[in-house]
Amino acid sequence: MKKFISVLLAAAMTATMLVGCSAKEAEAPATDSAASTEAAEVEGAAFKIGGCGPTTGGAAVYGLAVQRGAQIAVDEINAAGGINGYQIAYNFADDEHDAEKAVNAYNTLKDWGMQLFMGTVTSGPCVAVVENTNADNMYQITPSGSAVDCIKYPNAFRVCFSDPGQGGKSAQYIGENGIASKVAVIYDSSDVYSTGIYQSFAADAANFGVEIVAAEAFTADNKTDFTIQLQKAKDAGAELVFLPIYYSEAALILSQANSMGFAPMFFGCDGLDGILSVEDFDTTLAEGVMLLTPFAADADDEATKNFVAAYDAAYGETPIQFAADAYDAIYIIKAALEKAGATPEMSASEINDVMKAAMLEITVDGLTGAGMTWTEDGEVNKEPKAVKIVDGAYTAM
Amino acid sequence: MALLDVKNLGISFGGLRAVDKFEIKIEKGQLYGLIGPNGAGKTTVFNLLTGVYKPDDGKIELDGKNITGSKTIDINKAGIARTFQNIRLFKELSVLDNVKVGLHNQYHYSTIEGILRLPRYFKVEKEMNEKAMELLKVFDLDKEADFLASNLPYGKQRKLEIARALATNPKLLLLDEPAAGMNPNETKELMDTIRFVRDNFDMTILLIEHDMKLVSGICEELTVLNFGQVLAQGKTADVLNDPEVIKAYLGE
Amino acid sequence: MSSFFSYLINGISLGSIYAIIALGYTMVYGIAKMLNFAHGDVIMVGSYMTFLMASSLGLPPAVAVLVAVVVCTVLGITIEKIAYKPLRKAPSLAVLITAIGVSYFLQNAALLIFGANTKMFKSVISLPAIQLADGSINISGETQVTIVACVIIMIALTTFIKKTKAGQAMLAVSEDKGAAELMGVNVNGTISLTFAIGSALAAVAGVLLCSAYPTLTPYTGSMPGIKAFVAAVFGGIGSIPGAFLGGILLGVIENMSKAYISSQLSDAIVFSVLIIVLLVKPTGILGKKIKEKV
Amino acid sequence: MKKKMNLNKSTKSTLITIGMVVVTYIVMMILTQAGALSSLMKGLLVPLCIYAIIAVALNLTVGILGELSLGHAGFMCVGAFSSAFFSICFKETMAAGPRFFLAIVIGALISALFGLLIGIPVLRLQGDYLAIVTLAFGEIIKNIINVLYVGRDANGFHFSTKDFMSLNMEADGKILINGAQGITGTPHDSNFTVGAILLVVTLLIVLNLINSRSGRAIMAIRDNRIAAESVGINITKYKLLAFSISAGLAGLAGVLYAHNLSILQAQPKNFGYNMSIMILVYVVLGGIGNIRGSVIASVILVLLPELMRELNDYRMLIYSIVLIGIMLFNWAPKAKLFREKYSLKRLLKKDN
Repeated sequence: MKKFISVLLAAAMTATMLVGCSAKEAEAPATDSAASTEAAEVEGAAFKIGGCGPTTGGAAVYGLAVQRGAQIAVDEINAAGGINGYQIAYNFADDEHDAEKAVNAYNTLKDWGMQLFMGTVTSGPCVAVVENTNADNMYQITPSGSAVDCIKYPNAFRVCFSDPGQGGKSAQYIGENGIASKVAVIYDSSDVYSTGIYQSFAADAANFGVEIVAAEAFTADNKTDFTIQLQKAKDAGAELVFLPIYYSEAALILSQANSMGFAPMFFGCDGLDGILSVEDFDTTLAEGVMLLTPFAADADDEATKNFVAAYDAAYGETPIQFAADAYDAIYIIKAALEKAGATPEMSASEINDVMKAAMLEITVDGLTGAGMTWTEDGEVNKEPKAVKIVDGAYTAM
Repeated sequence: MALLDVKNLGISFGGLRAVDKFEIKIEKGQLYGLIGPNGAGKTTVFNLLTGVYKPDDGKIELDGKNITGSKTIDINKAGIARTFQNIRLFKELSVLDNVKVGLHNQYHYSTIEGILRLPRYFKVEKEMNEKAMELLKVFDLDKEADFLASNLPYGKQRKLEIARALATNPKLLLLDEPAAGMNPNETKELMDTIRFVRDNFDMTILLIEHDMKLVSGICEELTVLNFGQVLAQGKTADVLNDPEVIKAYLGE
Repeated sequence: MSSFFSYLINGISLGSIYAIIALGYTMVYGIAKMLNFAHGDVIMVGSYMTFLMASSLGLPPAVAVLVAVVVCTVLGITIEKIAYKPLRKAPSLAVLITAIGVSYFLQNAALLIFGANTKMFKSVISLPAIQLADGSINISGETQVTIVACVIIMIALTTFIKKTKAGQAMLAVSEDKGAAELMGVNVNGTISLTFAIGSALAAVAGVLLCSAYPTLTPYTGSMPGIKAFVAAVFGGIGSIPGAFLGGILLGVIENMSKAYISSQLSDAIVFSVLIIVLLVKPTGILGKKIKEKV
Repeated sequence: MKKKMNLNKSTKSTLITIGMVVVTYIVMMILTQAGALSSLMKGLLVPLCIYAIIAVALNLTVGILGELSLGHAGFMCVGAFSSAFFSICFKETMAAGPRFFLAIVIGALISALFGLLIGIPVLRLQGDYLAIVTLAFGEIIKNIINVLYVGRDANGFHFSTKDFMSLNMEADGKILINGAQGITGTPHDSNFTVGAILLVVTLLIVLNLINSRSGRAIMAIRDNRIAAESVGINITKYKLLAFSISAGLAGLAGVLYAHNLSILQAQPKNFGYNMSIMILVYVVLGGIGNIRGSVIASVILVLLPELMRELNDYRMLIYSIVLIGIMLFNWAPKAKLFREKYSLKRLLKKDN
């Protein structure tokens, strides 16, 4: 009996909370990042764009960046008159960086009436969701899902580089520019992005005269102490350490390398972007770090400056590359919708059919690349910029 | 030949010799008492007989079969069942199921048959239920068959333990303080039940007890244990009048 | 050879942090007989407090650490009062689930308050590194302080329990709550005190953890928390020297397996060693053998 | 008379539990046909079956066997990976129906085997020590799968624990398990019908086991190990039996999971100790040893965070508060008094 009551209680609590929540929603839209509520404000016909990514859990930093970066683009576009004269309704759902939750989030967005899907943020969930978008014939553009399979269907496109693209390009860059010949790699063996880049890097390294002297891994459960990996890289005589990982671990690696007196060159990919904006990070540690990235938050161009300023004003933070990818994703959707002359009255499936063609025709100048174009496989054509951190700022190489 | 023949049994815990040179012979059908002051090692003897502890030395024979150092379940299968001083029932199981667990090795069907509910399951379960109810009736527990064991009053819990032990179809039944915590009426009733069990189940019983009324009332022979050693052994009346025994009990 | 010493010292340093966290785990377990899964998240709170005080408000490190310790102590006592105390007679699994609830609560509250972005923790330790063997072995200030702090805490705690009345009360409660109460020990007070000490230790561990490995997110505490829990079991849960030994061993084994076997499989190796130890000594290295009375 | 009632009582309870699932299934199917079900609910139907199955499986260990396991996500992981591996190997060469059937059998059997192998050394431990060792096993399994690379080319299978380059495959080789990137392209064979059938099978296995000779032996061990031994119950045998059945059923849930998503990765989120703990939460909230409760609690707790999506950032925070609240309501003495005072039973009685 007692158990039964507790179960009832749980159900009742759920119910009250839902009621309480919708009541609150009716009174006043929540502030800040409660994007879904803002969606309700849009009057009349609007393109419903759904986004999806982790806003809680260990990968929340990437999901939140995408959610916010896209929000800024949406606000700008709406303020400037919308797309084809229609406003954008934007809703973002949490997937907790989990494939199953991502499918749930996608379904929630579908129930909301989503017509275009911007997501997901991380690779694993993206590979799962692309099956659903393909089955539903829903247009999908992922800002940052870099695994090859993320966009294996014709309805899916991406803003960022693919993992093999980055790994290969890094090896090529290091080799062709004669930066180093003995390279150590430290990567996250439990992460899709990191292993993806590492594998393509390792596969291509020999072709460019780069020798991998040490390949050391860490895992999501074991990423506090990197002294062993660094020590081994040091003992192997590595001139350069390649870090196909995200910046928060990289920040740790740099500071630990420094405290153990190991000073090789460091080279990373787009995941490293954001390292300079880590709060309280001693940027001298990152001096000389090279990375291939399409976006730099302190670039001088007008668009980046405006974006960074708007982001900082809204969220009090410097945007990372994920935010820029998402910002671009919304503008790419805008360009394609305009090219296709789509209207919100069209169904998601109809929109997808015209978008697939339009995507191949558009050229977009975004924060993460100029003159971006797309091929039928959904990959973006843009050049990675190699930047070097000099005096605490990204400098083009 | 004695049903239970124990020779020179001993065990030490750390430096303490808990039981030393313990000897006992129980004939088939006997009602035998094991008494002694607190801490004399009575329960330790039970634990040695049932394989909870392995003896350091000595020999235990049941019905001519050497069971020294055997595992508890093998000793149970060989024919010794017991109850516990601090009642150890299967509290979350029904009274009926407690007895049916006791019947575990008497009735067989495989786990697969049970899960698939093959005909043998129904047949054997029916037999088990009948047998268990029969046993419960002996102890006047049949009306409480569906109760949870933990919901029984104390006296009935003790009886259920005996019923469960009997369900394993033992040759020798060890009762550890069966009357502990019972009022005189309940004790008297228990004495009748023990006699009834002995007579109707053709049982040999060895019991530990502090209640002298019960001991002198039903036990035919006694062994008195003091500081882990046998102090006296023999006919109940003789032993109880032994001045050594009286001294041990009065603490002189 | 010099790399071996580097690995060893880093292992001991990491192990010392595990040990300090494990001490909190083990004390709470010994006295409240509960696995406080939220312990790791108290560490995170301690780190954020230090971060806030030192980086945002610019207070001197010592003050920042002090504030963190006070906040965590209060937090620990509050959690105990609200979430655990009403469940003292409930089955241990119910308390375990509540602890998990508290853990989720702290993580998600931190996520809302501090945001998901990684914060770079400025080390509160300004000791110079020691160079040995012509500079091939480098012992950072953080490593020195961590190891020393761990030893001091361990000694202080043992002395506290052996020499003070409150410590003796703790021992009594851990042995037998009912009997201790009959003997006039304030059981509720003692349990609160245990949580207070455990949480204060968690704050210290948080500061040391983030000084040595200076990134901070709302999930910073959870993995070290679990590792420390493993360490506590490893050494024999409920035993203070056991937690110390377990923590150090765990850190060393983790680093050695990373260094000499496989950096990918080091978690698997650490856990395998744990399993082997428990199979040989079912109550951990220094755990008391519990014999069931028949 | 009495004994007949006893048999009937347990059979009746089993039938109610099964009936509940069947009715829910029928209602959901009607709603789906009528198009009245939201995409979210449709998408959740299979996960609901998955979590109900694994909650029932864990309850067999925690509630019936009485041992705390914090590694059941590990068994789910084994079932998921072994069956997904089978399915991608035979993706082209077998029809979906028999392939999925075999995948289910393989997934369940292999994880049962893991349960047996792990159980042999581990079940000697007790209480929290057993819990931590199962947690360790779950983490080991996850860690090993994350470094496992398997590929196939004309020469057969290739294995490596380093990276996929070390597989040394021919150019035509296809990678099957790609370390942390896991298995992609698993056929989408799971659907609500299969899920519901497997849930019913799971319930039948567990409930019939409980009400059988072996089940009684298992519960006797839980209630009093020493007494169980004294009446001749083979402790090791029945502990292993319960543990491996429980592991096998967890593997079953894993099979459903693997064939419901096109990507399978062993992440902390889905197969780590956090998931094991989550399942434990379902079991404890549903009532330890209460099989029907596990099903209901898992359904509610899986739905809860999904239905709270509108709360955005506060979702998980509120979820945690609800969790603590329910535990306090269930067990705190004051709440108990309150409940007794205002319990449904009492209120109903008053009305009568």
